[in-house]
Amino acid sequence: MSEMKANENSVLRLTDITMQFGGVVAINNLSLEVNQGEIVALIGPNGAGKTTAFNCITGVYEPTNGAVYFHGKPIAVNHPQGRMAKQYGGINGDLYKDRKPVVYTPDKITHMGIARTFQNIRLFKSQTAFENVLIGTHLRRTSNFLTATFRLNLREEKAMREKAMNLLEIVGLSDVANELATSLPYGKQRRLEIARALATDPTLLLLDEPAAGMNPQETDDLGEFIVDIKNRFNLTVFMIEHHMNLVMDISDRIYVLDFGKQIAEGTPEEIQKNPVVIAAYLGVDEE
Amino acid sequence: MFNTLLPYLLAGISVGGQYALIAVGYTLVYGILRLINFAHGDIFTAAGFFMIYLTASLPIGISIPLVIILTVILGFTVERVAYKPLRSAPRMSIMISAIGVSYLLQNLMWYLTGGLAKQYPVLPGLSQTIRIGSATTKVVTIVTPILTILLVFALVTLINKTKIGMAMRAVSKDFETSQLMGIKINNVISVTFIIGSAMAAVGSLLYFTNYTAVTPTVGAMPGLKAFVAAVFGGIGSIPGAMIGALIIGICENLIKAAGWTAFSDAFTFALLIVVLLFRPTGLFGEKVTDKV
Amino acid sequence: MKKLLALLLAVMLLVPAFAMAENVIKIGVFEPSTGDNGAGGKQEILGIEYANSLKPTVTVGGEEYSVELVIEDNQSLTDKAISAAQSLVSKDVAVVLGSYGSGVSMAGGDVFAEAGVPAIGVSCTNPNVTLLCDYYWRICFLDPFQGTVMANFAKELGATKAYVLTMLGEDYGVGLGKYFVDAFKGLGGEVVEENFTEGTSDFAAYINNAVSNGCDVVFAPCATTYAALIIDQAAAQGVPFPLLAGDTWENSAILNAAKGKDIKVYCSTFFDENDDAAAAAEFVSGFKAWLNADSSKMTNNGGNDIVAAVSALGFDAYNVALAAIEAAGSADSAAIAEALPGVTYEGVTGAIAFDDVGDAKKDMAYIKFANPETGAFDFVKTQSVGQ
Amino acid sequence: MKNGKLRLIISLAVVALLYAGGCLVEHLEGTKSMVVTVLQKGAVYALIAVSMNLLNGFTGLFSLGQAGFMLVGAYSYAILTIPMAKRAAVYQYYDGGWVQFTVGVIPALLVAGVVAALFAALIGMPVLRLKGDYLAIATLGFAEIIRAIVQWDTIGPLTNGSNLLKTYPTLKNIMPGNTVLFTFIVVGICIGLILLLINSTYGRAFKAIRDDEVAAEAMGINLFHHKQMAFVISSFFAGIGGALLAMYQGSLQANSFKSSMTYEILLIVVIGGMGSVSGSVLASFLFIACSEWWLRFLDAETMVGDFKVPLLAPGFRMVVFSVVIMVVVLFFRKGIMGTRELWELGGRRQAKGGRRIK
Repeated sequence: MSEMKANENSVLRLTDITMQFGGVVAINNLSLEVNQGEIVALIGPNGAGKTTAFNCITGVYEPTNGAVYFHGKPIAVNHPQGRMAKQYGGINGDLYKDRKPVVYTPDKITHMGIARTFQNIRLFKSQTAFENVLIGTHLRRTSNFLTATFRLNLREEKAMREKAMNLLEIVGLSDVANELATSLPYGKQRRLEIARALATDPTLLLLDEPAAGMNPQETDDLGEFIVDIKNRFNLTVFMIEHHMNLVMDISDRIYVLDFGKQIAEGTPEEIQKNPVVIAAYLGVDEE
Repeated sequence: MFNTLLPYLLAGISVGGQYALIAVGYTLVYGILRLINFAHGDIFTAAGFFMIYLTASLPIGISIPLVIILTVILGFTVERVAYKPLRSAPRMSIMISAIGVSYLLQNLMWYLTGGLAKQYPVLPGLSQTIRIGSATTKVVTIVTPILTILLVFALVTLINKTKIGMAMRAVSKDFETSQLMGIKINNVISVTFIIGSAMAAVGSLLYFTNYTAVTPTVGAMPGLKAFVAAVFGGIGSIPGAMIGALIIGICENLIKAAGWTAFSDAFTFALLIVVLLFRPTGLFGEKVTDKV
Repeated sequence: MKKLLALLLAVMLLVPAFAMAENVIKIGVFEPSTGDNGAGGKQEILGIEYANSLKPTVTVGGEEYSVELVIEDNQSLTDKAISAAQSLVSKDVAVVLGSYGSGVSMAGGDVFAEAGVPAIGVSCTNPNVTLLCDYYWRICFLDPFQGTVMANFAKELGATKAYVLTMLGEDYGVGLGKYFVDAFKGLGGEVVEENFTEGTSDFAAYINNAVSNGCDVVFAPCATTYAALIIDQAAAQGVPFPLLAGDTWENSAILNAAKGKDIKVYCSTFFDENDDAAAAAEFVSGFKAWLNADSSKMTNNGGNDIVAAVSALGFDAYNVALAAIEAAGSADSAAIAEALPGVTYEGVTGAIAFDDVGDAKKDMAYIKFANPETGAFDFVKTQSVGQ
Repeated sequence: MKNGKLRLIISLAVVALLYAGGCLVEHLEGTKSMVVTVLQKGAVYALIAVSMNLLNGFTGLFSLGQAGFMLVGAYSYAILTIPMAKRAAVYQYYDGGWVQFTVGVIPALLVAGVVAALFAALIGMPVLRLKGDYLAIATLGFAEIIRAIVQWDTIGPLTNGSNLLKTYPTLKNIMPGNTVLFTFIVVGICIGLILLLINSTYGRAFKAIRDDEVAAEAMGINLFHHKQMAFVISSFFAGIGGALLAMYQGSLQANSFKSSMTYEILLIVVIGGMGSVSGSVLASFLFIACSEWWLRFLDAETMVGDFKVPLLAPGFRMVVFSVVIMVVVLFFRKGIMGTRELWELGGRRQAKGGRRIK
């Protein structure tokens, strides 16, 4: 599957991704694709490997095997090496043998245009909401530390501040701009994380359980909000989510993961009807 | 060639054994609290002073157990006063507290002893000189490695076979979960400090028998080296700490033999940095993957 | 709370902390009473205190001033010495005595020079103490002299290959060691040099090196703390050759270390308590009586009443200072500094007169032997360079 | 915004007033006064503490290498500025040494910073990949290695081995009678630059790394690059601080730059508040004033009439001092200022937070 014809619209493509920690195979041979302008959801029971998949995409983890492409460009390629070659527990371990491993650090990947939020909110806790977003603009700077120290970048600094304020307004947090980020209520913290991610000028937004801990009303608002920013910033959205209503409402397609393996893929309607999913995932969840 | 190196080797093995006894305290505490107990070297020094003041009025046979008891009390108190209140604080705070305690102990000892070097008492049996091949040395040089191995063996048994040992292993694997499992964390930590301090007290008996001047800052360097030994051996591993300490003791003396005295201390740190960069888990440490 | 604190801070910074009583002249005593050289420093202070007890007043311009000693501990460390010197200067001392140890004297010298306070070096033997400081004078001999003396003496003992051991970072030892090496090589001897780092406590390997290199004398000028360990090790290894050192080794710590052991320890020093000159004899008997009258002084002297050379030097330094104050006819530092070069004084350690650099013209050292049986220093001989 | 500007003006005015006060004290009290000493040394330590705070407090890197970089700076300065005429005497064991030229004080100060920064860049490359306490112990180790190298006899002609360096221009040589002003100006410029950096986009990135490395990296902040930058800049100023310390002391010896010096500076930073520049400055002056001046009486055996005051003996000062420090470390963990600055005290709490963390 690795060298299939490139899909013009493909923003993110994972091929044969396996992530193994010691003897534990967290993801086994996962392949998926997210196309331009789509909202794609990744669902599955707890411990299915969803966040691990995000971490493989954003460079936090180096996948054990497989490749990740972003706009057709490989951003992670690996095959089992060294000690891992012996204890490799996934499949397709030899597909990428001849490929040169590609590794990027998370900041490089963010530079390319993938921004993310975190499942367990990771805001900068000593900073205000405004400063949190402002930090997100840092990576597109043109100033170096000298020009910044000597304030030769005033125009850029002003633009950064305007952009941050603007984003806060869009996510509806301009009134709490000077509040300490961690003092905000949960729902606002989640929105702040999204605003911060948007500040990095992404083309692909990864949302890790954006609705976790929200009440139904907030969840509904969030759905609208995600669609809204997707359109406004011309984004592609890939999200992990447990709230099925939200997932079914806004997703174009859904991937289902269980025990590290992809068990289904399709539109919300298809997934809802899929017996495998119902058995493995919904069934379990309902119990 | 061998004859010139022999005294250095002997000195290395003996000082290495003494470092090992200090290193046990570091490795245990780090294993459980993830804390570099900077005050450990000063507790070692304090044990030296206890001995000096006790033997001034008491026979050696009574002084030695008293020294160990007093050192244990000191180590225990330090933990309760300076580390326990910071259990939930960021790790940096605890480390700063450790540095503060070290500063306090050094200044306190300076004040109480008048800042002058004190002469360590002569321990019958240990202080005699003997000849080994072409080298002359003290009995303690021979006793140290044997005693060290015995104590380390006993400690490993304790940790592997007893209930408290099991608790210690559990706490070092996962602090929070073991707390949930009903392990009394504070007791385990106290036991850790007690064992570490007792080992340091024994180490000080051996160390100062060889090098008889005790000053308030004398423990700082051996303390740091022992920590390096613990890292080198793989932090958390007791046999590792011992082997690391022996290697460091021998290397540093061989460097002196090569005429690079000025770098004998620097070597230890260079070794530390090399180990941290290329094998952060040390010789015998277990590999840990970070969770994000 | 914080504002209060800030206010307090401001007030304390601005309030000058001195009060001057009338007709008191302060003499600063800049000595280590803790650290590596604490033992020697204490003995030097005792000599100064004894001199002060004999002559507690000085007449300046017809008026009698009482002399107050201001003692500051420089902890044998060059960085602490700067604080101690500043503390003395801020207490408005007219003249400073000290220190035992050259490094601290050199470090403090700059502070004294800056404040214009003359300092009289008591037993700091490194040439740079006076050479690099215009406000430092000195009443003892210098290391080039002392090093040469000991090299000559080593030669006389029949040594051909010397092992020189000094501590890194100690100006006194490193300097004296170099001069010894130069002189000993000049006499056709061979030299093996090594140094140890501060805090070293294991000298087994060093002594072993001396043996294995076939050296027949050890010269180890260093602080008494290390000296005791070196002697201990040398005795433990049963070295057949003598250990030599400079003035610091004339200390009861050395006697204790050597006592009852089969070891030959020699040192050079400034003074001998069995000197039969009248002034010296009077000083020795008076000082012993003074020590014996007070147990705490006895403790500071190392627990016995052996008169250390540095005590004698301290005694002389105090009297030189008084002579300078009298000669200046003023309690003012600047006047004293001006009068000092011209001062001559007949001290218990010999005649004292300064040369251009500010050093006393002394050309005789006493060589002593630490007798392991009696636990006392035996006078061996006096030695000059010319011999 | 207006409020901020007003506060800035007030702060600047206060700083100017403090400067004037400092100079005035020197003229009123004379150079002998302990106040002058405290002002000089306090200012030097303030710079060093702020430079350490930049690393430990603002970037969250627990580095214990400050004494090493100060040593490098101090030696660079001294080696370059010892007058030719005095070199033979200073390098008495090394035939006058290798360096046979001198440079001016200000260029030498800059070189001191640059050399320290170069060392930091070299050391940072391997060491900054380490985390937390491993970083601390590795930097501590490097500082010790630097000290050993400087004392190495083979490069004695450069560093004078383990012997004292002296006769280089000290504070009093540069602006006679205005030593405090000179120190304040140099330190003020340096701290000012650090403040500007901290409040720039780079400073925000440093704070982001401190707060959450994973999130910072996910925001596109190159961890290594920024840590290295903070490390090098901090060392640059530590080098200048070391050079100023040398100027203040008048003599210099590698032996005094031990890890205990780093610990003292760390404790100053903690007392002032990790992440507060003004806290570090305040704490430096307090620390120096206490240790050099106010608490000195604790070291003197004092008689009140015939009664000997108990406890007072050499060393007691440091005991009291370290007890106070432990109390701060244990019970006032945020130090004097927490993460706030002096000029924010009057402002709205949430402007900077610190207090509101649960």
